[in-house]
Amino acid sequence: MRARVLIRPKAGILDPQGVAVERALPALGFEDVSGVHIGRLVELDVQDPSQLQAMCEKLLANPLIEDYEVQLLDGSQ
Amino acid sequence: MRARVLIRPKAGILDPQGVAVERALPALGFEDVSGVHIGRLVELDVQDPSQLQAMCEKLLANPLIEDYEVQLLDGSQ
Amino acid sequence: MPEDTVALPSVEDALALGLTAAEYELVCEKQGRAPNVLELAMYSLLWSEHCAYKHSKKLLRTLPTEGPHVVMGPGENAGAVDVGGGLVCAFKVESHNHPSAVEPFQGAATGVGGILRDIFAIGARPIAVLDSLRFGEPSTARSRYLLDGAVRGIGHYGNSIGVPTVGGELYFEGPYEHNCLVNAMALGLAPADRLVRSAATGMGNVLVLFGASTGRDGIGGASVLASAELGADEDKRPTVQVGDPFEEKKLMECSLELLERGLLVSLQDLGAAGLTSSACEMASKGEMGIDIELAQVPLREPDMQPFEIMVSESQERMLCVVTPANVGAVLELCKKWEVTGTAIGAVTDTGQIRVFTGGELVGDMPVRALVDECPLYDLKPERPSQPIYPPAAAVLSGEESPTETLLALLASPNIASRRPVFEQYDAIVQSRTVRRPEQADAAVLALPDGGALAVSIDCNGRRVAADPYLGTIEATLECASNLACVGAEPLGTTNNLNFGNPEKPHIAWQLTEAVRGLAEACLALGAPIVGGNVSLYNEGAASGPIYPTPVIGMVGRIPALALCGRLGFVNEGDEIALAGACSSSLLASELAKLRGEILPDALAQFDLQAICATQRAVAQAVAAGRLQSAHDIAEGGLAVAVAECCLAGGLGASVTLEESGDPTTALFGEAPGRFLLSGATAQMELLAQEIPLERIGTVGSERVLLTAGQARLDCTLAELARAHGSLGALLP
Amino acid sequence: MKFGVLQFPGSCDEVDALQAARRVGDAELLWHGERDLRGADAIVVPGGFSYGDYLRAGAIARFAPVMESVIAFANDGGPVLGICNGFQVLCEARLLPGALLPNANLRFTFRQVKLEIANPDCAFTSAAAGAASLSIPAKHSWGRYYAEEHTLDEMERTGQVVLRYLPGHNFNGSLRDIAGVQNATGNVFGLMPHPEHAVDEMTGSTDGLRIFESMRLTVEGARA
Ligand SMILES: Nc1ncnc2c1ncn2[C@@H]1O[C@H](COP(=O)(O)OP(=O)(O)O)[C@@H](O)[C@H]1O
Ligand SMILES: [Mg+2]
Repeated sequence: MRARVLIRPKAGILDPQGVAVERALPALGFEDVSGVHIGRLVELDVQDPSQLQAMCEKLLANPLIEDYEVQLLDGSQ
Repeated sequence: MRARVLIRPKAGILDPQGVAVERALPALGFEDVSGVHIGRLVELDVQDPSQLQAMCEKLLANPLIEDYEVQLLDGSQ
Repeated sequence: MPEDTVALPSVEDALALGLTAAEYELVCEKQGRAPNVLELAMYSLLWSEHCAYKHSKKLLRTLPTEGPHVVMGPGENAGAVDVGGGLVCAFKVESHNHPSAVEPFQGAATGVGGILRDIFAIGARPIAVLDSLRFGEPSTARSRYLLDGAVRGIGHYGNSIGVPTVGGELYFEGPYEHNCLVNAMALGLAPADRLVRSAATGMGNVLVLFGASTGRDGIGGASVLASAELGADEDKRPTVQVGDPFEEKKLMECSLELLERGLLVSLQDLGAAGLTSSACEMASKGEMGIDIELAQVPLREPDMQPFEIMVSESQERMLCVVTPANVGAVLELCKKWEVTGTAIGAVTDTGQIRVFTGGELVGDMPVRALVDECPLYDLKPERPSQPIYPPAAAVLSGEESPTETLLALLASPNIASRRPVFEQYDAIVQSRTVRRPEQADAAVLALPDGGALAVSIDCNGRRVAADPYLGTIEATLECASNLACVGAEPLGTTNNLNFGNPEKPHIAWQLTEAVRGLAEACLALGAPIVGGNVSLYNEGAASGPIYPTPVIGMVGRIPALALCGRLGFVNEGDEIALAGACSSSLLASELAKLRGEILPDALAQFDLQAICATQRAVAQAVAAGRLQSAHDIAEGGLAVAVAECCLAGGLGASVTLEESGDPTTALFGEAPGRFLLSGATAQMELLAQEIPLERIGTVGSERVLLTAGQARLDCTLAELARAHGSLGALLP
Repeated sequence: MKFGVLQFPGSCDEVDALQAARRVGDAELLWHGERDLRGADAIVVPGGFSYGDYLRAGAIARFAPVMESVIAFANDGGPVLGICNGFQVLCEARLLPGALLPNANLRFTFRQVKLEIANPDCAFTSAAAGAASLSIPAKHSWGRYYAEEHTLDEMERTGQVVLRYLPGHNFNGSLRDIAGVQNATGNVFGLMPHPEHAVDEMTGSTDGLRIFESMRLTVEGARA
């Protein structure tokens, strides 16, 4: 089964990449953009989706600095 | 409106991160994981969601080597 | 051959692949029949400018390649010189211009990856990288984007793989706007007896492919990219090659350990034209044939066509020849380094390269035809009657005071401190770096025997554009001057000839003149050419050709590490001297550029032998510890050189030029072979007996004072530093 | 006294660390795939880009077989030094508090930095006692030290903050200018700057040697 993990910087931790993107946008003609945050996207095929949480805790995310969200995608994938 | 952009290495383009993670997983006790791909996640508030595609082309993604997918999230966010 | 069910490609296909109709005819003749798709793809790559040097091979044969220190000359993956203590230094420069113009980060990163593979392919452990970068004026967003991407890419690869980037050069000039230049040089060290060649020998020996799997990276890249002018047409974008420094790190360690254990007959990297070029060149050098079974090649994507597998430019792969008895041990070592290794073929005595898929023969070509029988073309050089390059926009009017002029020069993108760039590179990993950027004119790398290597890379394309012959001599001399400033005399030279379309007579003239100058300078310096690279067709569809840019890399040896030179002033009260005989000129100088002047059609003449003698004397004085500092006088002339020595040493200076001529020329004029030295008076007096040398001032105080005739220049170190720091704004 | 210097695929500064350690004692490389620490009295987890630093710096390396032994060794009180990538590995392995994030300037940066010794009594700085500051090169792209506020307070109170960047030297944006930290029991220490690259005047500075010297004193003191 295809799964997707969204990994985001924890609220309150400086996200300089998000800040840099937010700063760059107006110069490119994109006004009124705010709250930009940049994280990581992991997509994978797993036999046993129940393993996903452990995988995130152990390897894919660092819970001290990151939040994660697991999405199971359409099994047909 | 809150929006999310999923940015992935284009099909056929080498994804060194995905390869490295896929190789590491079995040693951590996660067997049967395949097709691992690692990309970026951008989340932002936009006034005008019609700008998102242009934003991706110009700044958020590198269209030469990355595909992107825009998701509009629940407006209440 | 199997009766092919698919239609054979036509002459139109050959044209689309970059071959001429006559070349296609010749292919048919060599094959004795029309080639199939796979064969045509392989011919088109091996007969491309990039692989066959169709327009440059005859010229390259005129370069001096022999000398007492040369251990390996042109023809192998890298050249090598003897550096004493049983060690040799392998080095080479290579370009990745077109890929970097398309995707600067990956283009530059894979450029570094490629040159490193050339170094370890001959058995040397890479010990340093230098980068040579050229972009359009930084006023355009595109130039800044390319600069930022290329610098990040070089850092990403070099830093991650643990090879220090110890030097380089960076220029901004209009003619590079649509065709940036990204050249990278690498150096490696090897025990003299461990160098390995790439010739495939030994009938029945096994061909092992190891490293990354093969995908559709850069298919058509070598021929299409390297021989078509980049147009505005974005649809022709090839598949970008993505570099993986982690994979290369493992590949490098694995290759070096395979060689150390004596498990390989020969070794070759996969670069442009992938498996095609590597396998055919190995076979050609060994005068053997090779059979390849494509079903054995590990693929990243299923359903790849045979021709795609053969021409793929996937990075981080090596090919080696192994005796059957050693195959097991080789694959075992690959496993240790987590590198995929696979036997994919064998050395034969057929003189043919034969490609199979699952036992079925799908391509069969004579190795000689592919590698050695591509037609070579004569250039039709013609000196242009009109200026080719427009002047840069003027930023100075000529009315400025000397102080204002100095500050403008120091802040100009070609002279400002490169710190924002080199701070993105690890310059010290491997613990050999004795002189980092801005500490000396050349990088200095310690050798185990107490000596050191010095290395520099240089070329002022604008001066070469003004006068390809003298400009190339100047570029070569500048490398040697840089070495002299740390106390080194040159051992050998590498070069990367970056030019426009050689089929145009004026470009052919630039190329011919440049190679003539290079040959002459290398002979005079006793620094033969041990290798290099040629990158032609560097033109923008609208903007015309780049400046002719023969990038020169030079390696020298310093006898005693502890005495290597530095560029910054050291002691208050030391005497400052100007060494070298050439009178400077504003022609084609940085100041002339800032004033928007058109390029002259010749540079001032100079005495090559006298300059070489001055360089030798300076090198020997530095190496004997007789001087406190030495700096070669280049862009911006004497005043800029004084400012740089002050900034590097954190000390002021007061300098008076007695010379009667034009003060602006005395302060800011340029000429080859001049040095700014500091040290004790007695040493200066001694040196003045050997070479032309004028004592012009003293080190000291907080201010920098320069007087030339009526002109007076006066500023603080802080003012100089502010101007010199202007590049930071380009890389926020 | 013998140092064991770990070697991962992608380690870059392991030979530098080995040579630096050899200036004060014996040292040998320990392959990531083996569990045997070969009688080492102290462990160095060196810099580089283990596993390419893909995913997060140090995230994959911390699961290497050799790390199981290092964790046991540390839990037994054995001295462990993590440099740069090694610091990241030790944080990922939870042997040290906190985490390292991408530099605030979003670039790999190589700079000679000046450090203040915030805890001169620690096992890794004792030989530097009296030094006003240390000049050591730093070079990384993931060096922004982060820990939760209450953790930071606690660390400062108990002397776990060992090194700080002096004003103007904190290019990576580390919280409270933290450059190096130790664990609560004081036997595991990690820092972003590279002491192994500051062991010889020829290449710039010898201040880093004091870190290795301190480790030797600690090991020999414990033995005596
Ligand atoms: N400008 C040059 N001067 C001297 N030798 C050159 C030059 N250009 C290429 N060569 C030599 O020609 C050979 C083939 O070069 P190249 O195709 O770039 O090799 P590789 O595929 O290993 O990178 C090399 O030995 C190289 O040193
Ligand atoms: Mg090669």
